[in-house]
Amino acid sequence: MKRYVLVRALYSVVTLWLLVTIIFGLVRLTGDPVAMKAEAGADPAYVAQLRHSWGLDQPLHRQYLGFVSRLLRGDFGHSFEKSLPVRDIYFERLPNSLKLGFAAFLFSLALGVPFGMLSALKVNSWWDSAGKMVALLGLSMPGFFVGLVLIIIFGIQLGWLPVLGKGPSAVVLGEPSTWITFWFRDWAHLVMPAFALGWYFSGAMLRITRSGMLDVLGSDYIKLVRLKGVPESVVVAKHALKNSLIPVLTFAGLNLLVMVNVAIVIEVIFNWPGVGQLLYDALSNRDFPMVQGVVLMSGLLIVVLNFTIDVLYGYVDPRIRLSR
Amino acid sequence: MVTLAFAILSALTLTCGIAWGQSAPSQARPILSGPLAKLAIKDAQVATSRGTPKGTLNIGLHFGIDPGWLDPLGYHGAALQFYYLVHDALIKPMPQGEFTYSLAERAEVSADFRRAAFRLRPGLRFQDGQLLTTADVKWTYENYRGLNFKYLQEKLEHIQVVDDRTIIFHFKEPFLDFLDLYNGSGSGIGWIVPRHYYERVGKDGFRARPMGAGPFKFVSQEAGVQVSVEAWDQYWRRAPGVKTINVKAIRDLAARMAGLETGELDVAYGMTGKLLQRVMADPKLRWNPNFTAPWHMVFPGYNEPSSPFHDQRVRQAVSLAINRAFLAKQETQGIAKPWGNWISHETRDALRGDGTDLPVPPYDPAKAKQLLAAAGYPNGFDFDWYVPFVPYFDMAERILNDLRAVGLRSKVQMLDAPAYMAQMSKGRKGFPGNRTIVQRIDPRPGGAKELIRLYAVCGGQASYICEPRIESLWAKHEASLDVAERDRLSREIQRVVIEGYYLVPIYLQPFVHAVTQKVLPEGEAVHRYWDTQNAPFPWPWEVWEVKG
Amino acid sequence: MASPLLEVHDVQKHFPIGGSLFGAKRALVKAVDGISFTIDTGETLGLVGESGCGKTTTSKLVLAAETPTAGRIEFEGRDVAQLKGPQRQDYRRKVQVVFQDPYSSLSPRMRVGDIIAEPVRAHERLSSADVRARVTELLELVGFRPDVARLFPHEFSGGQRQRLAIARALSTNARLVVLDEPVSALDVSIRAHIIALLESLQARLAVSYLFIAHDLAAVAHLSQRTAVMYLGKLVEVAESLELCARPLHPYTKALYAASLPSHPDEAREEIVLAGEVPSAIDPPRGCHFHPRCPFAMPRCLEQEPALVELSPGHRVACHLY
Amino acid sequence: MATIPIGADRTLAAVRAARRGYRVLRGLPIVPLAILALLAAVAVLAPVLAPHGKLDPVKPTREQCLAKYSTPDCPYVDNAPPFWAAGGRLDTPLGTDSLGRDELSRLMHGARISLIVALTGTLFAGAIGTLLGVLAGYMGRWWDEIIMRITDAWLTLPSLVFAILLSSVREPGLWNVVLILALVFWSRYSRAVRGEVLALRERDFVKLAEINGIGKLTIIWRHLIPNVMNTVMVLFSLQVGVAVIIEASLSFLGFGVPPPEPSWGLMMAQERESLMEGRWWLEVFPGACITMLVLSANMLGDWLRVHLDPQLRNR
Repeated sequence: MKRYVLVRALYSVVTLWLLVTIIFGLVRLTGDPVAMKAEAGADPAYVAQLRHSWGLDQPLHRQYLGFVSRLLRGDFGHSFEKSLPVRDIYFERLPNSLKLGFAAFLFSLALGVPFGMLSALKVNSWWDSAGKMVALLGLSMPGFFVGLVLIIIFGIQLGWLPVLGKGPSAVVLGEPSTWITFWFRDWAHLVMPAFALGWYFSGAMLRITRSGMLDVLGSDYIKLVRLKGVPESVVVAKHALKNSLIPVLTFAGLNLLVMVNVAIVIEVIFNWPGVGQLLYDALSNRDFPMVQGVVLMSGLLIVVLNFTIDVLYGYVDPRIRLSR
Repeated sequence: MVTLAFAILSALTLTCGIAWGQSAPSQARPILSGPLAKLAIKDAQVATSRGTPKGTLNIGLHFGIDPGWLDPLGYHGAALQFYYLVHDALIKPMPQGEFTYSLAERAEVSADFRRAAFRLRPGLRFQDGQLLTTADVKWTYENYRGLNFKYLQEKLEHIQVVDDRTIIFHFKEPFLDFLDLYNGSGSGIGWIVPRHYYERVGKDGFRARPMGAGPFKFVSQEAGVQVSVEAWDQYWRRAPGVKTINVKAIRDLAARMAGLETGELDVAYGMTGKLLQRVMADPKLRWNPNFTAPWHMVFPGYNEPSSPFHDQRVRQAVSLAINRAFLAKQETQGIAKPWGNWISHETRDALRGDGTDLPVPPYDPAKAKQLLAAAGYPNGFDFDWYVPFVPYFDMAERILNDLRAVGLRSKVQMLDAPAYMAQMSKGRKGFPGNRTIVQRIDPRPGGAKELIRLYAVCGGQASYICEPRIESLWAKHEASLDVAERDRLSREIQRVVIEGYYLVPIYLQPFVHAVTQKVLPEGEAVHRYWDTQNAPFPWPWEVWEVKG
Repeated sequence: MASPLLEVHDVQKHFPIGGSLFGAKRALVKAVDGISFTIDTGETLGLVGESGCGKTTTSKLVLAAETPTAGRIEFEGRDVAQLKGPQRQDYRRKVQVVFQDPYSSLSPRMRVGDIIAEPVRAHERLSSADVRARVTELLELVGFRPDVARLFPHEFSGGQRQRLAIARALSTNARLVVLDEPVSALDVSIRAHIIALLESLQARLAVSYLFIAHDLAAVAHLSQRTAVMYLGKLVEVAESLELCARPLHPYTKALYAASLPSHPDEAREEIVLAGEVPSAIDPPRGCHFHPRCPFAMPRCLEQEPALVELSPGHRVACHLY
Repeated sequence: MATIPIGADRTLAAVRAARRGYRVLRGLPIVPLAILALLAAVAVLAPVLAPHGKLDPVKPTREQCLAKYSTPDCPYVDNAPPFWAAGGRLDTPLGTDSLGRDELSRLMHGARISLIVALTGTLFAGAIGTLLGVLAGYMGRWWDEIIMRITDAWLTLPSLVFAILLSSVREPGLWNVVLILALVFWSRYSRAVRGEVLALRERDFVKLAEINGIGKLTIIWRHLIPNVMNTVMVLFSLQVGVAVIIEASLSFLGFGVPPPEPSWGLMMAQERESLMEGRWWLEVFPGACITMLVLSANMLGDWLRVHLDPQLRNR
């Protein structure tokens, strides 16, 4: 087991290193950020000074080594566009993304789990088809389309919901009380983006719930419970649901991260100041350190999560340990 | 525009109780010995009654906000408006003129342009209560690392601090542009940074929580999203009218529109384009065209004889083919003004392109076809790309439609902003081949000569024009110490550029902003906030008022 | 008879296992631990043993799918390990194999004709018409109509597939075919068909077989000689009839007891094996069979018996003799 | 040796095949297939079917000009509504956009772009991913380690982020979007295919080919690739939908197909503000087209998944 964990850890490190290298290379292919900041007609001395202060005048391998060694010390560098340390900006935005992701996750649960249960209980029925349709529709409508329509209907025509960003409450790093109030305030701002994002994921939720339920309902254990004369509603509510929710919940952590990562379009549409919008801004400005930082942080989260899942599965199922 | 500004300001003087700064004895006392250059610096208005700040103003911008914009030492030519919130300069552009006294009460430049002197107002303080002295002015100059810093350092011989209020800059050679760079718009060096605070918190700390001598105290910011400031009622000129200002970055036009309609925003910028009609139709909104600069087209490869654009008749045909009136109608609901120069009417020394100095370019596709035929292209030709300024892609397509009608066919090359900027800054190499048209706009401070230096001479950073006639005129301009002769030469160059069709102007771009009813004063008088010449964004901020 | 077609000289094959990512290898599996046998042209050698005894490794060694750790395999007088380039290709052409599972040995996405022709195309430069003619010939040889060449394997039953596999094995005029339990996965009724087919093909083509099985009875029909394998070693080699009539090694006797007697009247010493095959990672000292042998003596615990020839062609490794 | 009467077997087989064929036909997802066929036909025949050009504004009549601009002559009439609304006309049945171009014609040409980009992009991704997956699974050792580590790193990059990143490397263009999709999505295939190949490698027919001295490349080409095609097909059909959305999102964010080409996502981005002005048709029609295409691709993918790959059924 120790060896297995070690090997998995080594793989994760290699993956991260590759990720770092890919990002570093790709970002540098996207063009010259100095030209963006200095505009036409900037005086050459200033441009040179900017280039120097951003470390872009060094040969590529020096930039790379410097980048990696700073990373190892937890330093992501300074944003070109936002003039502050990347880490500070990222952690300022992360709570916003998590809030949106979490709300969207709740939406996807609220939509996916009941429909998933219904379609598992009544396979090939009208409910089954309707549920599948709702889920597939969520998967098939581009997020910006859903977002735009929502804004027009609920924001402009009906005027029920605010359309701009997350509202005034924000997490202030020095003040822990704001961390709590942040989660409970300005929920009206959250409704539309969370719905638009959550709908997309409800399809996956529905599928997992449905197949989990089907597996459990078909198991000997449930047959036994039924034989014992337990009423069907209790079978479903207490035994089947409980067991089939395990995969849904294990899936949840990953899903939440994926949501944080795919939310770019939604965040742009709703002007939600999350990590996605930050990345979009950074990309549109060739803000190398910011792009590197955000992508690496999201990659790091996924790698760590994958590692954890691998190790947990390794504990649960010894065969996996031997297979690789 | 200028006369209008004065009319409104005189009205203000009566209604709001703001008095024109009167010449005090100390202000008249000279600093430098010997003959002085004639300077056109306007006096500051200082409020007689200070008033109390109230209400909140929410402003929607169409771009992300860089915390670095609150640090004048790293100025790079964008978002000057933010300095007006937290910081103050010795002299700076104000509604009454491009050069207006602010922290300084007197400025002098010797006639040989080798010395410049300033005297500060008495009793100036930073927002933390510390005194603002000439030591801060000197320190700011020495530690400035933004645009043109090298130029400013190389010209400088030494800084002489006479006393806490008096400072003299000595230059190695005549420095004619000094005030253009020191007035707060050409560089950040004129904006005074508190040395004691900056040294204590460091660069990052200062950018995260800036502090200065301006009318508003920094409260909080979310990098790229929002900046909040609060009135500092100790500001020397007056107490700000608004208690709190939130500046928000909202890139999406529809979102800004929605923000105005739902009341989440009080002012929004860049309301040009598809939603302009809605802005105009909304009785709750007031809007203003706020013309910034003319659109123009350049022909990067025209200098090569093989280029079809080498022929002046072809370039003229391009100009004739554009239906400017219809374009203005489609793009801007008809408010854009077709214009005959590539330099804005608000720029110093500029030729007006509305028929007074230069004619409004006519629309004549038949003549365009004739010219093309005469140039050897009876059936027109395909050119490689049409590269529009980001993100005005619709406009580019409309212009291409016009060009296609006379036989000039091409595709839009849609670059994103950084790519476009990068190509522009590479000069001719940025647009390889010789069959490309680039569409550009540049509202730039510093007078017409800055735009000539940039766009019309061989060495210009973004210039595709290299004509011996212009070169010789420009050389004379650079050599001259006579301001009037310089102006004359600048105007002559503009005429050569336009009459040779080296640049084809289109129309003056309306950079429309919209204001809700919450912003005072009621009615159209609200536009007085934008009276500052050549500035797309309004300043100063302390004069703004909103309904509480 | 001239020199044998295949000679296996004291061949060993050891696999390292449990090596950590960084550390040294910890243990060896001695899958094949010094065996020798020969196969003549047109002859069938049966190789019998329980699963895990090293039969499959032996077949892989013969097929040159593995290289021996020690010892030598000679084919037509040449060391197989030394074969290079065209000679090695020639060996691959002349030595073919039929696997146990007919459902796994035919690629489901290839047409029968292509499956059979694959070795031909790989080894011989023939025009496509010649290839087709060869396929037709082979299909007829194993009892199909030529037009089945267009079909896919899933349209055939297990027995039919095994015949296709045989056709494929014979497609390049193989001299030796390794039959790796070719009938154990089939219904009993089909087995006889296949065995008969193999027999007739051998008669017609003078091909040699190495017939591997875990069941003595299956082997006895086809093979002239039979070798019995236990934990990587040969314990008894004899003419099939001789072995049948007079099994000497206790293990061979036990195997006979496990399979059906070939003549119901025949009375024989019955040995029932106890326990499992010991691990090849850590085989017992002395005679590998001693923990399960009813006749084990103290000597068996200490000393490994050598394979000695008791009568002409009948060799056995047991301290009893 | 008796010849088994395979002839009789084959007549039976023909009947069986016919029955099976009928069952398959009945079980086919008719609706998504019909929609996809329709879109494909429109895409192929767009230049013939489209009533107007994709780039040029529709030439207006005198009356239209008078009605809109009060002049007898105008270059085009923009923002005309669909034919059933007031001011619409049958000539431009779905209205015109803000540049006076016919919405229907642009949608038709847009189908072309969406299908070309999504299909070729996914195809290239599938080809690269399958090849690398097979190499990793079959060649093993360093091949496996290197390819799979790269795949893992690739998979940690969220697809849209990655696509945007790639698109800022090169100037936008149709084939660049294809390239981007290929570069983003190959890792999905290589992971799945590798697993499949690991299992296949242990199958006898692969071992047999190896023993027969068949070259590695031939084994990969003749034995492995055909046998992983089921998995690849299922993945392909599911990825096409994702590719359409990514293409639309890229175009919407301004990183995709450049104007004036009528990509659906771009059309929506360009007319984003029109929705607010009540010109819903400029936003809803392209949106509906995207949704329809992706929905039918997803439905087809689901169906394929159930029918081709029982292992994937519950995922």
